[in-house]
Amino acid sequence: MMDLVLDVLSWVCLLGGAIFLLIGAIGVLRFPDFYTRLHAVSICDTLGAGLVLVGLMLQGGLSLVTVKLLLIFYFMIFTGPTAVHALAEAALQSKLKPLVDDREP
Amino acid sequence: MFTTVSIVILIAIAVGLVRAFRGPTLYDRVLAANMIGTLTVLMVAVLGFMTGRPEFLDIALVYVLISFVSTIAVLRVVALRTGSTGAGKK
Amino acid sequence: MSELLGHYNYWIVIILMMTGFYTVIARPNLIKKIIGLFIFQTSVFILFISMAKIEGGTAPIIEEGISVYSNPLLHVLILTAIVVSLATTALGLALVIRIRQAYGTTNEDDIHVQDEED
Amino acid sequence: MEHLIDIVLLGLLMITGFAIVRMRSLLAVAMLTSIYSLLSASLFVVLDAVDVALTEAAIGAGISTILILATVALTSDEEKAPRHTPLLPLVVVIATGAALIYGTLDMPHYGDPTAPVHRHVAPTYLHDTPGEIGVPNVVTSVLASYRGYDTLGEVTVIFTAGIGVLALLGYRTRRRNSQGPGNRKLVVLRVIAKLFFPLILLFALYVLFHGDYGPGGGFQAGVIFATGFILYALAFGLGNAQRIIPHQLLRIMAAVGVLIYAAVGIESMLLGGKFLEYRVLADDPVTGQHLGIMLIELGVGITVVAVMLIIYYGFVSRLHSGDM
Repeated sequence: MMDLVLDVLSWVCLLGGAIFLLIGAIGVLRFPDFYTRLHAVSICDTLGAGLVLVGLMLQGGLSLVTVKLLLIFYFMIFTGPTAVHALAEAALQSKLKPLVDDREP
Repeated sequence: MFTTVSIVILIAIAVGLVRAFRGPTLYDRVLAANMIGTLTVLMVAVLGFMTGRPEFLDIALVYVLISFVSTIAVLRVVALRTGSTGAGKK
Repeated sequence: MSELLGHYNYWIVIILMMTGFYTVIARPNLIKKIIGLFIFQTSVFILFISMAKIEGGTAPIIEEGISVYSNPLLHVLILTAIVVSLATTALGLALVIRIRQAYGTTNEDDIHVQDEED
Repeated sequence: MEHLIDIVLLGLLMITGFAIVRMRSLLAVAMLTSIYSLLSASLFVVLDAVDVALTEAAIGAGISTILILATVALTSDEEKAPRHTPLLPLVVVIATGAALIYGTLDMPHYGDPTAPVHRHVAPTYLHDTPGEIGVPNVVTSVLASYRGYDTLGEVTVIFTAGIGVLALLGYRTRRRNSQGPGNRKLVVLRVIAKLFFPLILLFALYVLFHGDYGPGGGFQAGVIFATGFILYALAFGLGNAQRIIPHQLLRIMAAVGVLIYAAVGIESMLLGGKFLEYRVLADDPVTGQHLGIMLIELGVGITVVAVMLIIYYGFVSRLHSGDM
């Protein structure tokens, strides 16, 4: 019974992660300018990746595999935002202008 | 189920590649490379489970670190260039 | 169909190899040439690793209950080749930097022109 | 399913290769090269070559990209169009490619277990490793023990490359870190770098000493260790990184690594074995093998760290501001 619950939970997490990865990918393709695309990538980096990793952890059970997955998770939640932040900073620094909607409301 | 996830990851990698080809700025390409790095990590992790030998997650760990460090390095080098010549906008 | 699938890896490897080769011989920019060399090297790695794969096999780390492993010898050869490829790439790039210092350009055509003027 | 992933990844690699050739901006090409490396590294995982994947990711996607970028930053970004129409090269390339493809038709199919390459020494290695060497990772046992001579040669090649880069680029020590105006922008990066720097070094040691049991070994560990220092240099400036691990020390380390390797070989000769025959190193042959592999992996690791950092310092110390 417990196994079944864990399995179902892990499938839900994996599927959710996959959906968020897909949403992020579509955003990267479709958004109009660099700064908006950053948002899309952030979804992949944090929510998508996080959910997939949690799903895998539930599959792994209590073992070294889960510890390594936790470590990957830990690295990812720090590196993803830092990299995106550095990117935005560098782009601003190089005077890349954000796309602004200047139509009258 | 792992199959579904890995297909989704492959699609996302392909989309990231499209972004890397189209640009238009260098930062878009760096962004795409960073995203592909993340996706590769997930791909390796899922593949480990798919082939039934998930203990090779060390590779995924290395990928996380390397893709982070190389993104930062790219940005620092580009910042140095823009500081000196004003190039690198396109 | 099985012919196609059986040789697909090798064909892609050859296309990649030729892409790298073309970059090396046709592009005048020295950095681009080194990147072409890098593509060429990677295609050779993929060729070897494709040959090492055995259908239904797994990574050559011995474990109870697994009997088919992929070929470890080719993995060893490529592992060291990758490190050596970095060594050659680094040396090549260092040479490019020095050539740029001496000639003020990384374009092969311009370098030839300067050499002829001397 | 693995076939499908293999096919898709190879297709993506091919497209990336074409894009690299076509693109004119060299910075963009450098980014694509990094993506190309990552893709080929994941392909290696699909093809069961976990050790190779680890190495390719650390070297191809990490250090190679940084070196190419640094070179582009030191030279020029735009590539000029070739002066001649590339007709002759195109003909040569197509002819060579056609000949090679004709050659593949005689090759055994992908994944064929009866291919000649699997019939020679590889089965012996797989069969004998548990009894003779006692380490589960056959790649490590072949690399360090059965083919130890080769690896000694490779380490020497790395060492030579380090000397070559040193001779070509020299080095410039930075006594003081420039506290330029841009430094306040690095706060986030510095916090993260402080957090990660020890973890990366620890992980490199894990990869080094766990190489007998899982993917890993001296080459990979060396590169990861160097990556840790590169992160530190990126966040705190090259000057500060050189205070931790100065250039003189690196040059000594590069030589010491090779010497450790060769010394293990000579030690085993003195103990009555052949060159690099580890089983004489301890009373029990298997323990001796373990000890020998451990020592030479350590030597490889030390040389690789030193040479990677020599190369990195050599390239980056030429960039003007010296902030990284």
